[in-house]
Amino acid sequence: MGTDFYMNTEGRKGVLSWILSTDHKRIGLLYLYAVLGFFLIGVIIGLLMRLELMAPGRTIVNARAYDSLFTLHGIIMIFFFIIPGVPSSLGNFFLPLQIGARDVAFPRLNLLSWWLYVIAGLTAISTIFLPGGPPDTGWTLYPPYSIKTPTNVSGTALAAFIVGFSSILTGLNFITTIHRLRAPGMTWFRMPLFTWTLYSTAWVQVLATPVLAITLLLLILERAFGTGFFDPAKGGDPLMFEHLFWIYSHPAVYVMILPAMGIISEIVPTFSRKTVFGYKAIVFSGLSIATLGYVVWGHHMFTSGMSDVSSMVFSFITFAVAVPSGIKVFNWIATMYKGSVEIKPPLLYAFAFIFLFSIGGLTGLVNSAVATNVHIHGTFFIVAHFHYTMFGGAGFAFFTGLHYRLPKMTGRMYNFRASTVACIVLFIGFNILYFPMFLLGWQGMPRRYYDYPPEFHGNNFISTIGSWILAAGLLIMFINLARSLFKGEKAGNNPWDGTTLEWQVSSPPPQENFEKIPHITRGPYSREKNIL
Amino acid sequence: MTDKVNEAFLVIMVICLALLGLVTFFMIFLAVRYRRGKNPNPEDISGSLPLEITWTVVPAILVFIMFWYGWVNFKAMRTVPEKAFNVNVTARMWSWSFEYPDGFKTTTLMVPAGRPVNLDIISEDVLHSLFIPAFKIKEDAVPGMHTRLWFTAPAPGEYTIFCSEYCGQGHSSMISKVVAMTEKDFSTWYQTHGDKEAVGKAVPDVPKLLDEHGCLDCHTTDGSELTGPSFKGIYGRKIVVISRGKERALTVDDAYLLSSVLYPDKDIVKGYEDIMPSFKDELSEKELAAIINYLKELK
Amino acid sequence: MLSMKQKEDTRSTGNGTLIFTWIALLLLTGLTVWIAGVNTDRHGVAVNIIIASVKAGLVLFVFMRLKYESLFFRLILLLIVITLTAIMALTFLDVLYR
Amino acid sequence: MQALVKYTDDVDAKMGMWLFLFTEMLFFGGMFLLYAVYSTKYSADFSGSSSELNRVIGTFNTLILITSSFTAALSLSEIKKGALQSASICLGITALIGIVFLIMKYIEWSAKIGHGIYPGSAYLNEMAHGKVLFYSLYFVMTGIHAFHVLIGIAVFIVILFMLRNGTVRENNSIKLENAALYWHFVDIAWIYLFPLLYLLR
Repeated sequence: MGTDFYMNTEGRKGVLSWILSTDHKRIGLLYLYAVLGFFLIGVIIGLLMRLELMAPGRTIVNARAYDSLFTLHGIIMIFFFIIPGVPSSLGNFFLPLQIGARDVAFPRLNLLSWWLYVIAGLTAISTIFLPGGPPDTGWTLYPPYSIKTPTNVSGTALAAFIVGFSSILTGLNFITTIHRLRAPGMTWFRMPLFTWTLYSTAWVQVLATPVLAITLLLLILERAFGTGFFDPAKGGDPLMFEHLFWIYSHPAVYVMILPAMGIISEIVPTFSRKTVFGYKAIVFSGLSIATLGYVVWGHHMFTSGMSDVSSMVFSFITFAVAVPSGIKVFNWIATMYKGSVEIKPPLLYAFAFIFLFSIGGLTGLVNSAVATNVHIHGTFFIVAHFHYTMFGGAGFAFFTGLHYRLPKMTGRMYNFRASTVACIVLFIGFNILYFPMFLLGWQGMPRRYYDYPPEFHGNNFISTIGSWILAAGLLIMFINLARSLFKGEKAGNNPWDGTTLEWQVSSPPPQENFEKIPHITRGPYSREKNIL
Repeated sequence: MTDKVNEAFLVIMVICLALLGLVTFFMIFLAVRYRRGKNPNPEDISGSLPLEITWTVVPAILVFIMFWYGWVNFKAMRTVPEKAFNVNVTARMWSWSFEYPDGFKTTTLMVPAGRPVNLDIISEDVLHSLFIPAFKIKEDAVPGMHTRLWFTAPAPGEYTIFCSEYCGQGHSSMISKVVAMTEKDFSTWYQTHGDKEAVGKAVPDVPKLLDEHGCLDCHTTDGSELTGPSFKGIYGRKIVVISRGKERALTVDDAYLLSSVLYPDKDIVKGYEDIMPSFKDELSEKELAAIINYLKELK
Repeated sequence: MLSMKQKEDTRSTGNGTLIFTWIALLLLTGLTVWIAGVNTDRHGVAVNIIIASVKAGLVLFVFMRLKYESLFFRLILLLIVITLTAIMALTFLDVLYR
Repeated sequence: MQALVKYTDDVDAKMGMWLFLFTEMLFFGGMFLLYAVYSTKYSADFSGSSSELNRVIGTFNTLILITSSFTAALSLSEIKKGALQSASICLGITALIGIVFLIMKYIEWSAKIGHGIYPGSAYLNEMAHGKVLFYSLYFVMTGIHAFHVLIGIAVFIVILFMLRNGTVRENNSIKLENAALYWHFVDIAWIYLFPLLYLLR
């Protein structure tokens, strides 16, 4: 195995030394492998969907199967890839290292949350094989359709419920860790920005996920007993489900994007060899995104029949969230000013992130304006927009983080040329895949369409070609990273000349992280003499 | 409608493209200008308050402008002009039904061009959304709740209607159209359709009935498969059904056909799903008899 | 932070305070039932919600020892209350004006 | 490995517990939101149905649950003084009251179900929409609350064993303290459920 690099076995052997380990580094790696596994499944489903949409009419599957494909793609990518992606894998591994702690506050809870995640994932996958078949509701599970359909909606809701539990446990673990286990001298404003974003993210996880839990539970009860909460035939209001669902699911978007922003906030200063521009501005913008992000959910409902007053208020707050997001982008770019910029793979991926995320964010403004939303809501414009933010944003940031931190996690370095090629192929494929969707949406092609009129053929065809290029890029990138586990050169303790604590220990980090708990005397990106 | 959406879109797009250009330009420019080869010794700059304030306040003003355009134009789109022509819309899996003030129903939306049309929308089963891309408007059809939407067709012609809220297997085929006619053509149509309806009542036109009630969205008449079994050769077909969880075999006869239209959840043909709505209150006895006769003949 | 770590929280609430709180809670429950019996309109419900909040406050601060905890816990409690209020208010913005 | 576990202290554990309780508050908050919306929409039906509930049992359950909260707090106060015996007794009483609470709940539910009133029943579905929703909310909210009570009782029984074998003692009472915190939260949830469900008229 290419995973022997990490020594702490706690007296167990083989697989058990992993799946029963309470060490945050092992759990972080476990999460990493599991998350990548689900990502792979999601990508394959996505490719199948694109293949189906390559031409009008039936291409490879029937309508029923296609409906399940996009549902599973959404459920897996959102609940099992992006939401746990950065915080649970990279976050688990690096949070204690960055604040100078030996582990998270509740190591056993940490292991439990990984187990819950795996159980939830298996539950979600099992719906495919159980009688009733995979769900066909879309990941939003809107009633009354989700009440009426005979497919395994309850199983899917249960899976999301369990993974929500896992998310809550991770969140409260991180909050407690950051509050209680910082090394002496590690004041709040000496905390690395990645840790800061994990902190904001953890709060969103703790505050929003319970609402999803109760919503899904009520949906399951609705299907099992006919409680009628969301069934108009019994007086229930389907719009209440939409409210409850988005009260969680919009903040969830920030669970995905905030840690991504944290990764970028560390990489730009490291590769510019200077401190970050506007540290406090970045910190407070992250906190205000987390706060405001909690009260904008209604922008998913502008055409749902919600009151016009709500539309106005939600539209306004949504526009307000754009400001702190902009602040972050401006600060990253300003960080390079008078720096000494060296474009190594992590920075290249970060540049791709900034460009793609800017497109995603800016087209978000088109969605937030009520008048334009009325046209593009529920069309491929939305599909393009959230793939630019979720995949071009959170996904690319995850790749960025992997390229930045994998040498620390494994002690081995990947091939630079291959990762540069992968980045360029990914970037090109991504834009060919998703940009035509903006055009399709503006032309009026609704999303979740199995079949479409001929006028949409051209752009759909181009988009499918793009999906293959993107897949090729992913293949090059992952082969290169996997190869480094076995054949990579020794990376050294600080290959990027990083300044935060994790770069001061060996690669891979020792069992107890720090022989002696460090005493912090400087800011996270200060280039003064190191502490250890 | 289109101009309202376009106006807001234009304002937002110009601002967005300017910002994207700015960000991309500076990203590339700074990375090249301060590359390590050229600038080996970085200067440690940790921030600038005036800059932070600038790029907080300026975007804040910009987003407020964008919000304002979005909201004002939306408001205009929500204010129905007086003397609008009212049509009641009913959505169901997976067809649209349009009811005019005199009670007449069609499956395509007939409107006079140039006159505002106000739609009162409701759904019978699950969420749908009435979307007319040409006019850049949409509104969900919600069961148990009336929603509204209005538009003015600019010129005579046909405009597609999509369903843009996912509603099951027939979602992408839930397509209809707006047929806009000149005032004169429209009033001729509107005055004469009543007679046709009277004629239709005497001898039900079954293909039209099947189309209007959405039967053909799931059942074909040519033997090909959709969501439900095909009508072709259905009479006398030997089938296996699931009734209250138990399988049983039967031959399709008059009684079975009648029962599956009125109580579709009683016997589900094996391999199909229990999703057909009941048509108990929708079809008259005469119409039912005509439909069953029609199916008998459909070999 | 590590330097502030403490092993055990030894501050103990006196049994007298606990008994007093308990009796207060019982009396408030009686009051709630009485109000519901006398006052049958919506105001009665509103008053009862307020009384319930007083009871919840007693449980939080005395039984759950929030009065001994650091400011942080109280701030989070406030945060939760604000969050719930915001959710309710924004949802009612739709429900009431639909 | 033991070294790493000991790395954290009681204050950490308590903070984790409080954070968990805050998520519980939001979990119940979702149901209260539904309650608020539907009781506004169908206020007449809600107060009508509320008067059909057994107010005597409701009041009795409220009083004993408050009492159990008191004995839980007393148990913690006793253990901090080192009075392990009386702490155990108080804890036992708390768990017992929890069981009585559940028995009363069972009686109450059976009566309703005996009358054909439960979510999805044909009899209930014939009634006005507001009544259907009220009873659904009643069963779901009290059901989820009762589930929490059940968990609390189980936790207390485990703690009682820990008191026996000395795992929980005067200078290591955090497990008892966290269990008591959880129980108090369950009590608070009921304090709100009681007037909302039983006392609308």
